[in-house]
Order: sequence, then C-alpha cells, then structure tokens
Amino acid sequence: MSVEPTTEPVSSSEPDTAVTLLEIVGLNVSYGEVRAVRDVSFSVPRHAGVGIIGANGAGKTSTLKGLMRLIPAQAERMEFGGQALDRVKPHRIVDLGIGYVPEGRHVFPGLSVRKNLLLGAYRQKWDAAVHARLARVHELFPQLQESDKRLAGALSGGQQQMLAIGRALMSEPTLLVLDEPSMGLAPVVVDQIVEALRELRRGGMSILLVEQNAKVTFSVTDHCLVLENGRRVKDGPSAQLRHDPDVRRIYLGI
Amino acid sequence: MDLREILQTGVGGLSIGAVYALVALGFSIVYRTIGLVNFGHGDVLMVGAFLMVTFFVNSHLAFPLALVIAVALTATMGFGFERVLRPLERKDLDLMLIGTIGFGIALEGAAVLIWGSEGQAMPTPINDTPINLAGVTVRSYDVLVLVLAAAVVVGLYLFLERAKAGTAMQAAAMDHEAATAMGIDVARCNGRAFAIGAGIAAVAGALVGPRLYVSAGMGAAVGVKGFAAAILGGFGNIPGAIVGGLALGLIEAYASGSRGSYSDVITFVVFTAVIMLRPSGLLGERTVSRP
Amino acid sequence: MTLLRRLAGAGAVVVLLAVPYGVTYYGIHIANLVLIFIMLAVGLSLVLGYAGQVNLAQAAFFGMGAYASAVLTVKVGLGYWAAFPLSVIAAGLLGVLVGLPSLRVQSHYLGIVTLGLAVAFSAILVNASFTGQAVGLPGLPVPPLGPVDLSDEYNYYYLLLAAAGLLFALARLMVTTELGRRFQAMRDDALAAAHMGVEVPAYRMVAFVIAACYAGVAGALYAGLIRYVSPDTFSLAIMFLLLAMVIVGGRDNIYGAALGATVLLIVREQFVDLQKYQQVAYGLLIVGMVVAAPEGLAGLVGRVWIRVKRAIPGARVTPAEAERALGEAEVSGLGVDDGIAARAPLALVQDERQPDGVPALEVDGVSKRFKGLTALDDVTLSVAAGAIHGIVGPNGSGKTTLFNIATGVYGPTSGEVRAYGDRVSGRAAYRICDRGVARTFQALRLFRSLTVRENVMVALDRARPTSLWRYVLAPWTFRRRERALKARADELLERFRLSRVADFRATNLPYGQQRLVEIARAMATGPRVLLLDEPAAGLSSAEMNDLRELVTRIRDSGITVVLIEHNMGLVMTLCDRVTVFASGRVLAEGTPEHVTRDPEVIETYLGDADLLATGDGRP
Amino acid sequence: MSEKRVYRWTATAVVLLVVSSLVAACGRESGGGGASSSEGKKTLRVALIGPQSGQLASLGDWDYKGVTLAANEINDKGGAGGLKIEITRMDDQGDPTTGGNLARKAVSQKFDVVFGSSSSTISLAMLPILTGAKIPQVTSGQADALTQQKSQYIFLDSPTSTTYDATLAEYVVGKLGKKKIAMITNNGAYGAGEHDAFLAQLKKRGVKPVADKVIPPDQKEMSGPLSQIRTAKPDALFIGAEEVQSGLIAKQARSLGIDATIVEGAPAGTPQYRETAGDEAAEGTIVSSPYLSNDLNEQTRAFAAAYKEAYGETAELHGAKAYDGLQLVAKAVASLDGKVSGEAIAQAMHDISYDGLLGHFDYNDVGVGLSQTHIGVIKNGEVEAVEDAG
Repeated sequence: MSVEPTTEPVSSSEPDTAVTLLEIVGLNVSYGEVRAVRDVSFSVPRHAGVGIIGANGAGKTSTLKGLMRLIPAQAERMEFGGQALDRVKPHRIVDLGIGYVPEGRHVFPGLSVRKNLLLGAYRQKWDAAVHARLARVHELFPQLQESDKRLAGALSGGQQQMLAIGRALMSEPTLLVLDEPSMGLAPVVVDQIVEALRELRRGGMSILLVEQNAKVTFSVTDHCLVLENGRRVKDGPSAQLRHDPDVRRIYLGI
Repeated sequence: MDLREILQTGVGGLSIGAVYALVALGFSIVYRTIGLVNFGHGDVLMVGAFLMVTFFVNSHLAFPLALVIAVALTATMGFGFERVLRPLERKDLDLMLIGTIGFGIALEGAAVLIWGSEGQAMPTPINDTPINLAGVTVRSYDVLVLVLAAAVVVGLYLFLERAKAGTAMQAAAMDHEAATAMGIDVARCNGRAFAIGAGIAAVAGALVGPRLYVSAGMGAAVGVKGFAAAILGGFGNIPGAIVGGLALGLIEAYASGSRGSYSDVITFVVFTAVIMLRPSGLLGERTVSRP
Repeated sequence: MTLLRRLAGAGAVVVLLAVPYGVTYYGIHIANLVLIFIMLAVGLSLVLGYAGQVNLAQAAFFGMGAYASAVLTVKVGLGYWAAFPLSVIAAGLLGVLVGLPSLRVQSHYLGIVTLGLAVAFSAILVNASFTGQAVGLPGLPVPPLGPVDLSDEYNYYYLLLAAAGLLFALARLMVTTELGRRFQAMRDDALAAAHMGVEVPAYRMVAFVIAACYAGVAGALYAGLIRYVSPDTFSLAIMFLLLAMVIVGGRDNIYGAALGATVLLIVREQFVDLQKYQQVAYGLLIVGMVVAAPEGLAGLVGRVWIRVKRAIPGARVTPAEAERALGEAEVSGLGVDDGIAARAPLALVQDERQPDGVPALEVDGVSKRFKGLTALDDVTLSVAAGAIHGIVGPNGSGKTTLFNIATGVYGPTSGEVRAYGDRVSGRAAYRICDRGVARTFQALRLFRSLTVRENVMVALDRARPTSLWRYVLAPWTFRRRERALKARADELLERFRLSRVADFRATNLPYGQQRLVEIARAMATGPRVLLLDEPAAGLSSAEMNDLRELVTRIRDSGITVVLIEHNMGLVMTLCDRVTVFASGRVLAEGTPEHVTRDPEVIETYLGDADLLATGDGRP
Repeated sequence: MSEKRVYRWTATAVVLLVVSSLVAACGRESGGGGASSSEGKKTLRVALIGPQSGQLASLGDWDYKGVTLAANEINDKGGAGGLKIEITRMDDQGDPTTGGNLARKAVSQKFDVVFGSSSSTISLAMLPILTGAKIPQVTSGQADALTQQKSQYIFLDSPTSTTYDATLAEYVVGKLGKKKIAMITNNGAYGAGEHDAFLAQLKKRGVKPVADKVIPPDQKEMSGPLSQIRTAKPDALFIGAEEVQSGLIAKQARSLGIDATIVEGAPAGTPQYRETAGDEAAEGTIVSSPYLSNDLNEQTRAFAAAYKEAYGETAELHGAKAYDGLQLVAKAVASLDGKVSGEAIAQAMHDISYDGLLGHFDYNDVGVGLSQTHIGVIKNGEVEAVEDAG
C-alpha cells in the first residue's frame, strides 16, 4: 500500500448538529414486486458527513435515487433546508443546492471534459463566476485541467470519477451526494478521491456518501447508517462502527 | 459512360443526395435524443413543401422570407407532433413503427383536405441557368440546394456544439438521468429536438419542391430513402446522416444512369449489402440512452 | 364450460359456411378478400408478433406467390394446381433471401432492410419483361376443381375458407406448441433463449420462411380469384395496411391478426366513398389504437369476455385467466414461507457422462479486453466435479464476465474454458447448453410473455429445428409430445414446489419466486454444471435459508455448482472452495476459512487488515 | 391450458358472428339499390370509376368534369332517349385491385354504363369483370393492350398510342426530317405503351433512336439518363410519361443544356405539363393530340365556354374526351327508344357514328372509335395547330 492515509475520521469542521440540512423520514422505494428500500429514516446536519454502507443490493443506491427524485419514491417527510423534496421536479433538485455524483459516474461520454463541467452549472449563466468555479475544480483535480479538451468517454475510470465529482461541484452545492465513488478504481486512485473529499469536508461541505468500501466511508464521514436488504439495521458514529462486529459480519460473513 | 457523364451524373446525385441528407438529419436527431424512429418524417417534409407552395408560389412572398415562415411554422408544429407521439417514445419498435406510420397517413390525409389531392408544381427561386464547368453542366439551382443544405448542417453543428441549449440536448441524449440531475429539463429538450428535426425537414421540403412535384404523396418515397440514408450513415449519428444521404444520392444517380429502370433495385441491394457488412452503418450508430 | 365452448365453436362454423348465402356479389368479393388478408395477417403475426422479427416484406412475399402462379400458368404453361406448390416454394425461397439479414441485424435496421428489399422486388416486377412489366399479367386461368365452377366468386369463397381454416389451425398448433414457445422466448430475450438451447439464428430464418409460405398460398389463391396481377397491387401501401391489421388486431395473437384483417378491410370498404376524410380517420385510428390499447382488439375482447364471465354466476374465472386478460396478478397472496425446500432429488437424470477425476469446469489463462478496458487478466481456476465453488469480489472485478465467456455470451480475448474436458468458450450459447452448462442471470431474464410452466418447457425441449417437418407432415404427433413435455415440466415444478403458480406469467410473481423459477428453468436443461449469478440478491433471510438448502440438494444430486455471490454469510456456509477476484485477476483461492484470513482479501474488502485483529477471532 | 383455449374460441366465435352479419348487411343493403325493373326505367345509371388521389388525381378530375358537363347538358334537353342520366363517382385510388373491387360493386349494383378508368392498368383490371357482366365500359386509357382483349364492351374515347405516335413520327421524321431522335420513357403502363408504339413507327421509317432511356414512373431526378442523352446530341427528344414527369423531364433537359425539340403525345398538350416544365422549357414542344386547343371549331368553342362557366378552368383534352364519350353513349341510348340493356347499348355504340370534339367517332369491333390525331406546337404557353398532318 503506497501512502498510508490517516485512518481517523476528519473533524476539522464540527458538524453543526443544531441545523439539519437534509431530513428523510420513512423513505420507501420499490421496483414492481421488489421493495428495495423499506421505510428508512436519517438526517444530515450542516457541515456533517453521513455515510450509508451495506452489501450489494442493500438499497443504498435506491435511497439516493429516491431522494434525488430520479425514481418514484414515497416518504413521510423528505425535506432539504426546510423545503419539501417530494414537491420539486427532478430537474429542479439541483437548484436547492444538492450536487449528485451518480453510481458508475455517468459522465457525458461524447462531450469534452470542459463541457461536462460547464453542464454542472447548467442552471446558472456561464459567466465569470462559473469560470472561477471551474478554476477551483481544476485545483482540486489537476488531471482535469490537463485533459480539458479530451472527450469524457476516453478518460480512465479514476479521471471520470474526478470529473463526475467536479461536475457536481460546479453548481456550488451545500450538500454533495456521492454514490460508490470508489467502485472499480485502483487503490491509489481511491486514496486521491478520499483525499479530495476530506479537503471538501475541511472547507465545510456536507457530504452524503454511499459506499461499499467501509474504509473509505469511515475516513470521510462522522456518522454512518448500515443498510441490509432495504432496512436500516444499525447506525452510529463512524469511529464506533469501525470496530463493530456486525459490520464485519455483513462484510465478511464471519 | 465517359468522364463527363460520370461527373454530370455525380452532380445530379449530390443534389438529390443533399436532400436525402437533410431528411436523414431529421430522422437521426429525433432518434438520437428521443429514441423515436418517426416513419411519418417524410410527411413532415411534405407539409414543409406545401407551406412553401402556399407562401412562395401562391402568395408571392420572397423565397427567403417564405422559407423562414415555412420552417418556423413546421418547427412549431414539431413541438405539437412530439406531444402527440410522446407516448410512443422509447417504446418497443413495432408500436413506434406502426404508430408513426399512422401519424404519417393522417398527415397525408390532412394535406389532401387543406391543399387538395392534385398537388402543385413549384418554380425554382432563381432562374435555373446551367453553368458550364469544364464540360460538366451544373444547374444553378443545384448549387443553391447544396449551399442551403450546407448552411443548415453548419447551423445545426454550431447549435449543438456551441449553444448551451444544444450542449444540453446532446447531454440529455447521452444520459437522461445524469442530465436531469444537472438540472436539464429532458422533456423540453425532446420537444426542441423534434422541432429542429421538423424544421430541417421543412427546409428539405422547400428545396426538393421545385425538383420533384409537391403533392400529398411526395413524402412517402423521399421518407423511405431518407431513412435508408440515416441508417446507411449510422443511425443517430449527425455526420453519418450527411455522409449516408450523399452516398445514397450517388448510388441512385449512378444506378439510374446505367441500368435506368432497375435503379431502385440496385440502390436497395447495395444498401442491404453495406448494412450486412457494417450493421451499425458507415460511421457507427449513436443510440439514445434507453433506460 | 366445455358445452359453451362447443356451442360457440359450432356456431362459428355454421356462420362461416352460411356467409355466401347472405351477401351480394360485391359482399362475397369482400369476404374473399378478407379470407386472403387473414392468411397474410396470420403469417405476419407469426414472424412479427410471435418471433419478434420486424418483417416489412410481407407484401413482397404475397406478390411473389401471385406472380409465380401467374408466370408459371400463363408463360410456362403449367396447370393452376401444378403451379400452386411451386408458387408457395418460390415465396418461401424469397423468405429465405429476405430473412438472411435477420442473422446480422435486428429491430429498425431489419425493418428498413426488409422494406428496401420489398421495394427492390416490386421494381423487378415493374421492369422484368416476363412479368408483363407495369401492365402486369391479365387473363390468368381459373383454377379447375372438378364440377365446381371456380370463376363464380361464391364457390371460390369455400376454397378460400378451407385454405384459411387449414392455415389458421396450423398456426394455432404452432403457437400452442414448442415452435410458438421458442419464438416468444426468442422475442422476449434472445440471449436467455440461446442459453436454454434455442438455435436463435435457425428459428429466425424459420419464422421468415413460414410467413413467406403463408403469403405464397395467399398470393397464388389471389391470382386464381382476381385472375390479373399488376405490380401496384403489392405496393408499400398494402404492406402498411397488413402491419395495421396485425398491430390493431393484437400483436402476438393470431386471433387478433384475423380480427384485425376482417375489421380493417370492412372499415376501409365502407369508407371508400368519403375518401378525403377516410385517410385522416384511418391514420388517427392507428395512432389511437397503438397508444391506447397496445394489446389490440384481441386484448379488448379478452378483457370484455373476462368481465362477462365473472358476471355469469357459476362461471369460474381462474386466477391465471384473470391475470392474462386483466394483467393483475392475484398471486400476492402466495407467501414464500411455504418454502422452496424440496424432498426428492433434483437432478432429472442421473448423468453417467461424468468421467471422475476430470474437473467440472476449467478456466485456463482466460483474458478479456473491451476496447481498452481489461475485464479479465489471465485468470486460471478449476472447479472439482460435484463441488460448490464460490466466486466473490467487489463490483466490476470481472466475475460476471467470466460466466459470460463460459456460457457463450461472448468469446475470450485469449485462453480457454473447458467443461468436463471439452472446450466450451468460443462456442454458440445453445451448443454450450447442450454440453451440460446451464446458468441463471444477475438481472432476472425470464420470458415475460410465457407462464412459469412454459418457461421451463422451453428449456426441457431438446428438439432441433430439423424436426420442424412434423408440423406439416405429422401434426397429430404433437398431442402426445406436448402431454409428455408438460408432464416432465410439472414433475420438475413439483420438486421446486412451484406447481401452484405454473399457469401464471413468470414475471408477475414475487421476486423470490422469480429467482426460484430461473433456477428451475436452468435445471430443466439437464445440466452437469450450474452457474448461479448472485442468486441471493434481493432475497429475504427466510428465502436465503431456502436457497442454501436448495443449492445443497442440487449438488447432492450430482450437479456441480459455481456461485457468484456478495452475501458472504451464504458463501461461507455453502461453498467448498472460494476464489476471490479483484479488478480482473484472481486475488486468492482456497477454503472459505482460509480465504477470509488472507490479509490481502481483507484489505480489498474491509480496507484495513488490522480491523480483523481487534475482533475476537470468532470463525 | 384448456381455460385459455375456451376463452379464445368463444371470443373469436362471438366476434366472427358479429362481423359476418355486418358483411351480410352491407352486402344486402347496397344490393337493393339497383333493383328497379327495366320497363319503368326512368334513369340511365352511369358509374364513373377513376383516381381521386395520388399521382393520377388530375386525370380522374378531368374525366369527372367532362362527363358531368355532358350529363347536365343532356338532362336539360330531356335526357338520353327520355332517361335522366345519373352519375355515381367512385375512387379507385390509382390501384388496380380497388378498381377491380369497384367494377364488381358496379356489377352488383346493376349500373348501365361504366366510365373508367383514366389509367390503362386499372381499365385492364376492370375489363374482364365488366365484359363478363355485359356492361359497356368507356375508358380514357389508350394502351393498345386494351384493344387486344377482343371485348365487345370496351370503348376507348381517344385514339390508341399507336395512332398518336404514327402521326407524330410521320410529322417529325417525314415533315421535319429529323434523324437523330432520342427517347426517354417511364416503364408504367402508359410509358411502356408509348415506347413500343413510337419505336415501331421509327423502325417503319428506318430510323434507329440515338438513345433509348427507361426510368421508373416515380423517378424525379433524371440527370443520369439525361446526361447520356445529351452526349448523343439528339435533335429531337421523344418523351413517354405522364403529365408531371414529362414536365420535369423537359425542365431538367433544358437546364442540362439539351436543346433538342421535345416531341410527345397527349400529356404535352395539358396545362399541367406546361406549368411543371415552366413556359420557357415547354416552348417549341411538338404535340400530337386529337384535341389541340379549344378554338378548333364552333363545337369546341361552345364546349370550352360551358366548361369555363361550370368549373372556372380552361378546358383541355381529357375533359373533351370524357364529354364526347357520354354524348356518344347518350346518342346510342336514344337510338334504342326504351329497350335499354348492356348488350343493346354496346351494339348501338358499334352501329352509330358521332362527330365529337375530338373528331369523327366510328367504333370498330375491338373498341377503337377514333384513329386520327393532329400536330400542334407550344408557342408562349399556348398549343397552336400546325397544318393538318393527319
């Protein structure tokens, strides 16, 4: 293992537990017969990092897609910054300040890196402020500046992941929602992604992270939720869950 | 066929090929963004041609003005057409096939009600004096057709590549879920794509009017060839539509030059051979992101 | 109930026979055209509706049948009945020619290719001198039939009725037996069908040839009726009319096709006077039907009939019948808790072909690259006969790619996969299935238009396309073959305790049950090696236990099982050996206990080797 | 499996029951109309079957206008032998199958005379049905194939292609002495007929065409074949195609720099040809037609005036043909004083002769009544008669 990243969770910006940014109560998502998410509730305080972990098919992605209104979902309450999410049209969610990094990255393969990033700020005028943001993303991910003109489809897995995160940052969100950013990436690239997320947290960005790789989640979040078969089976501070036998059972089955 | 004849037939092939390219563009842009194969597209071209007859021929407006009005009207109708065909989008092909064919038949019926069944000839906007280029006669109207077609292609390219709305439309085609998350209203993009497709068909109709003969039935024949051209170039692929259109025009011209009456036979046999060798067309199919 | 059915059947026949006595000279002509178009529409329904091949050349086949009959009688001088079979064969040959592209391209590509070939065919008709060019061939002979004068349209009606009845009955036989099932399986999911032993390319060609022969018969009889053929009669307009008949009538339903042909032809004749408005109304009718009632008239009739039957006291409506017509599956009541553990051994046939000592499945240096992305990098592993072998690893580590190579979805870039010693990689899926390798899929791939029993029967049916001659030469043998196949299927379903849902459409069952049906379907191919791709995904813990017991029973009946699974609890308790994959390479291999202690494995999974050390080390 | 079969069978039976009764109903209801007994016959029922849509719509329209004009005139003067003429129009949509169906409908509804169709192919499809039912058929088609069926019930209201082209060839080769003649024809029924007829006339005069191009009837872009014709440097170009395609050929030929004199049969004489080709390209076209213009004589001027007053359009050949056709039928029916039947009308039409707009009609036994056309030249938009080339 190359650089041994510090394993304790980052906590430079204390989560402002007083102000709740995202409040989800009793979320249900089902595909035809299959009930993927069974009344899951959680909340993300401002400046906080919340993780959702669990085995494949535990309903992690469905939870995010339900929250982003990309798939039909029912909930007792879904609020972000006090506004009810279920009355907002899917393409208006980004206006509330939620940046979304889909599972499998879903960059626009036929468009250049620059255009992908600019589309992240589709809702704003592409003025000087947006271009300044572009520069900041280039600082966070230098590789994106080098391949500015290249088609996103030609990038490596890691570069596409950085592009997907950069694209979401272009709308200057207050909450960054990431779905399995480490999937299929080489360990050294995963470390770069983790380092970037930790820097964003230090800058006060609140993060909702869905991940299969427990280590990545624990090193970026303060609080974690564990899902199994669509149900919330456990939650608690990341530091405590790191050594919890149940987590190990879910992951290693022993 | 001596050299002069080869070139002459080639010029004829390119001029009808430019029209097929425009029709193919209409097919591809609608397929690429909405995943809809609109078999009634030939009839949208016919509506555009009839509007040109109404404004340019019957009410004697200047050609450019009439063209702009006809294109604008057909494009606005395009929004309406998309609303009608929306239930068919991304559905499986058989329903889409027969649904859009029904739509085409209805358009033809409506044209007969509005403009009568006989149809009308359309004079060329500029006097069609032949220009002699080293023995090969090029009809001046053909030059206008090629120029206007090229202008449409460049305009479409600039819109897709430079304009924000164009980039958004491409993104919606590539990944409609990610596009929605970025704040792009995919439904409106689809309406706009259909309007652009209809507008381009109106231009093609206006250009082909003087060449063919504007009648309710003109859409079907041009529609089939235009669709074949779109597939030949690589379905959904914008540059492919242009290459496919010109190629099909040339194949048809040389086929009708040599074996006259068997031109349709040769055109479609060559088309089938190419598709069998390269199923995704000359420049490769760009499919829409089917959910 | 059978009384009602017989009554209705007899009533229909009486009406059909009585038609000539109730109509005028023009009415009988329309009735004759209806019968001809019914034959055409049923043929098109078989290839487009059932087999899912977008064939836009049906009008050209119709033209070939008519022109072959005309040319053979007028130009070559054959008698009408001597020319008849030749015309049907000629249409069949054209069907082969137009069907060839279906081996390479599908859906809209196939649509435009067949449309193009149809336009080319009518261009040949217009130009070839022996076809009378644009004028066509007038003065064709009246088919002689002993004392009956067939120039009288009233008599011709009965000839057409007999032909249409025969072809309709043959079509009904085909769609309710193996051929129809294989067509629908191929249409719903060609890949899964190939994995169940269906020779997809051959059956696509068969579909085209059948549709062409149906059109050939219709064409030859049309030539006998009208006694004049010209190219315009077989134009694109007729093709689109035929398409409308099949879609408006009811796509994958030969009754719908016949209904569509009858209704549309009569509607068109009634409106022939108010021509101007007819076309707009006709076009909008088609768009409306497609959007509002995609299942067509037959679907509507079915729905009305079910409601009527429910209203009649005493008439029992089985849940399967309701589900088929109304689409609501009243199966939610069927809890899964009645368990899927089965008592009797699950293997259908004790397979003596297992040479002992040879590994059931050998992966020998297999690599797979997709345009720059290396999915598998020189993977070697061996699965002992009779073992349960687990394959684990994070998403995107190449597990499913390996399965796809072993079952013929695509070939390896390099290396080889062998089952019991003989090579399977690089072969067509249906050949690998015959060699005893079966699989389930990560995302369920059941045939959505078939019932649970039909899904299993597709896999059970080992007939090769060459045995299709039975449909024409020995149709009565099917009653026995179907009963035998159904019995074997019911026996297998009983073992998997799926008998109660046998008549339901497979995709309407609860998720867990669908998983079970997929395993039962894989078992129906009589495999020696069963590859399960994430069978536990989406199962509740109760279902998980049943799955564990089921896999054990399968292994106990002599079948080797290879299992891709994320649920480590299942892997640990079920597998004899486990191979861990990571980004396309084998990371570790061994017994479950050994593998989970391997620091590298923990690193990839938990990402932190020392995490385990702090645990209490419980196995 | 049995439930599925039960519901299927009963569903089909019910529907077929409904449908067949519908077929029976529609059959019976339309059959009733024609049952009027022949003694108390008050009306002469004429069915006009022709294209109302598609490529040939204009031909169908002109036939209808010509026949209706004649019918109104005759009815105003007390009808044909006391019978009021009643026209029923049916659309064959330019398709021979539909034409055949409508012919059977006419037989079923016991019409006395059938006019139709404007296209030779459809007339040919209708011929065996109408002849079998002994109903006289007047057609404006002119393909020689119509006369080869040896039917006693077919009457062409215009000369055959052979007559058109004999007159044309006689003038172009004989009078103008043009030797280098190119031919471009479509392979539709009309085009193929013209091609064979004109080629035969050229052979008779020892002339071999310098180019002989054949194109599909719906082809619109002719630069390929035309450029080959241009290389052959013809001094006369014979066109064998319908009005619209002829116009396009003329226009494209001129724009490709072919300055040969354009030579054609009837289509070149119509306003539609001139409108499609444009006056400039149509200038100088030599036309062979039995009805060159409206002011040939007193009779044609009266017809043209009545046509203009009735329809607001200038009359032309096809309207005149149909007008003559019905006048002839009316004269035949008048000669029967009451005993009206298909056979009688047909026999009468063979016996009588009639001086119409197109000339002297006298039907031979294969249905040709006119065997003479005149030559005209298009000068600034009008067809002017050249001295009688007949």
